[in-house]
Amino acid sequence: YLEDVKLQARGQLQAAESRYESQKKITQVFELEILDLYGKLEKDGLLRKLEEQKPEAAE
Amino acid sequence: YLEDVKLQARGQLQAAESRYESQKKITQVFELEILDLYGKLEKDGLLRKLEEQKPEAAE
Amino acid sequence: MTEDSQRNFRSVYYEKVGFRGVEEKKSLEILLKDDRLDIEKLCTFSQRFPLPSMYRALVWKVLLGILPPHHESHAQVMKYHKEQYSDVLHALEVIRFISDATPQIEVYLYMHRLESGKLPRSPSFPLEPEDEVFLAIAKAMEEMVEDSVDCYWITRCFVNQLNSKYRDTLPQLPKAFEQYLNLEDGRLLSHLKACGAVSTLPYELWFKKCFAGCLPESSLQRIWDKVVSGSCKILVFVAVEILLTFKIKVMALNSAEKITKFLENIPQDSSDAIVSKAVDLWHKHCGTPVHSA
Repeated sequence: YLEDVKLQARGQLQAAESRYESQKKITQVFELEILDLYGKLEKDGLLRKLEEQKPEAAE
Repeated sequence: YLEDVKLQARGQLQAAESRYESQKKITQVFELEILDLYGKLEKDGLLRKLEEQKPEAAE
Repeated sequence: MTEDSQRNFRSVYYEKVGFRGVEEKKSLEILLKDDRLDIEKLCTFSQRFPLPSMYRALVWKVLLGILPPHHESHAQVMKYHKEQYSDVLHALEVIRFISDATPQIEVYLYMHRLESGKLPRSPSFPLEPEDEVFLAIAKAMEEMVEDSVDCYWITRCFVNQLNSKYRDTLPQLPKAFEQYLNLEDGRLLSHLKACGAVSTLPYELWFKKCFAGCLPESSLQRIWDKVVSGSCKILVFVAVEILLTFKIKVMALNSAEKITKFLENIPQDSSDAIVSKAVDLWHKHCGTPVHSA
């Protein structure tokens, strides 16, 4: 019976571990998305700055 | 002794669960961040369009 | 009773010659050798004696439920906790909520906020009173606990304990303070009342921040030993001892504002004595916890 309890406990722990792992996969996908979006925003910001500077340079 | 094994298992399980729960919270935060960044990108895009249209309107 | 006073005498002696708590340390070591730690005994020990520095973080983690009673699980559980810590820390970096320049205690606050599902939209949010408490406690904890993972977990659980276990008791401490100050020195209380200072005393600093930022950490940790192990009432006696210690100064001040300002910035050099006397006073009024065999 003791073995039974131990086995059950291990099963529960493994289930919790695997839930964590799969949640972490989701987080990682989101992380990439965030990095990507920041990249785009920065490029945009840079482009806009360049555009804003152009008229001044023309003066 | 059996109770002891159960108690020990519960201690480990709680820590594993808490690690999972915080990973879930991270996912939620990332989700909000992504929405936020998309919002900013769209605003940026819109601004740029408006700026691009200005010179045309002046012509 | 005679045994007790003898023990007290010896403790005082050790304190003087620098061997304080030699026998206490040994008896704690015996407790810590158990495969399954006896939480109740550890509580009693911490209520009664100051914890030796080298065991403080371990005992606090066990008493706050960060580590389970079973030694065998400690490594595994700490592994989970460390991962959780770095997951949350990394997440804040990803969303650019923190940078390398963010002070460590603010990092802890944002991590705590994230884990509680209360992360604000931007780091420039106005601080809530409970954030101020968290920061004050984290700042003191940083000086007491070396490892940053431990420090974060202990701070969080310490604050959570204030908000759960002690939630109903903490608001009653100002009344208890008045009551015990009256017992110890009625004239002093009358003076405070006459100045209208009773309602403006730094209760927030005393009973919400648990004296974080008021006393140096080396003395403060001896009070927090008691708070962690189940008694927030010790805080009352620390406040009473502060008043008794600076009685002459306080009696000479005659406005509530001056008294409060002085108490918020008390001289630090007598803090060790204040804590020792506060513990004695606490034992005197509330009894010494019996170390069950």
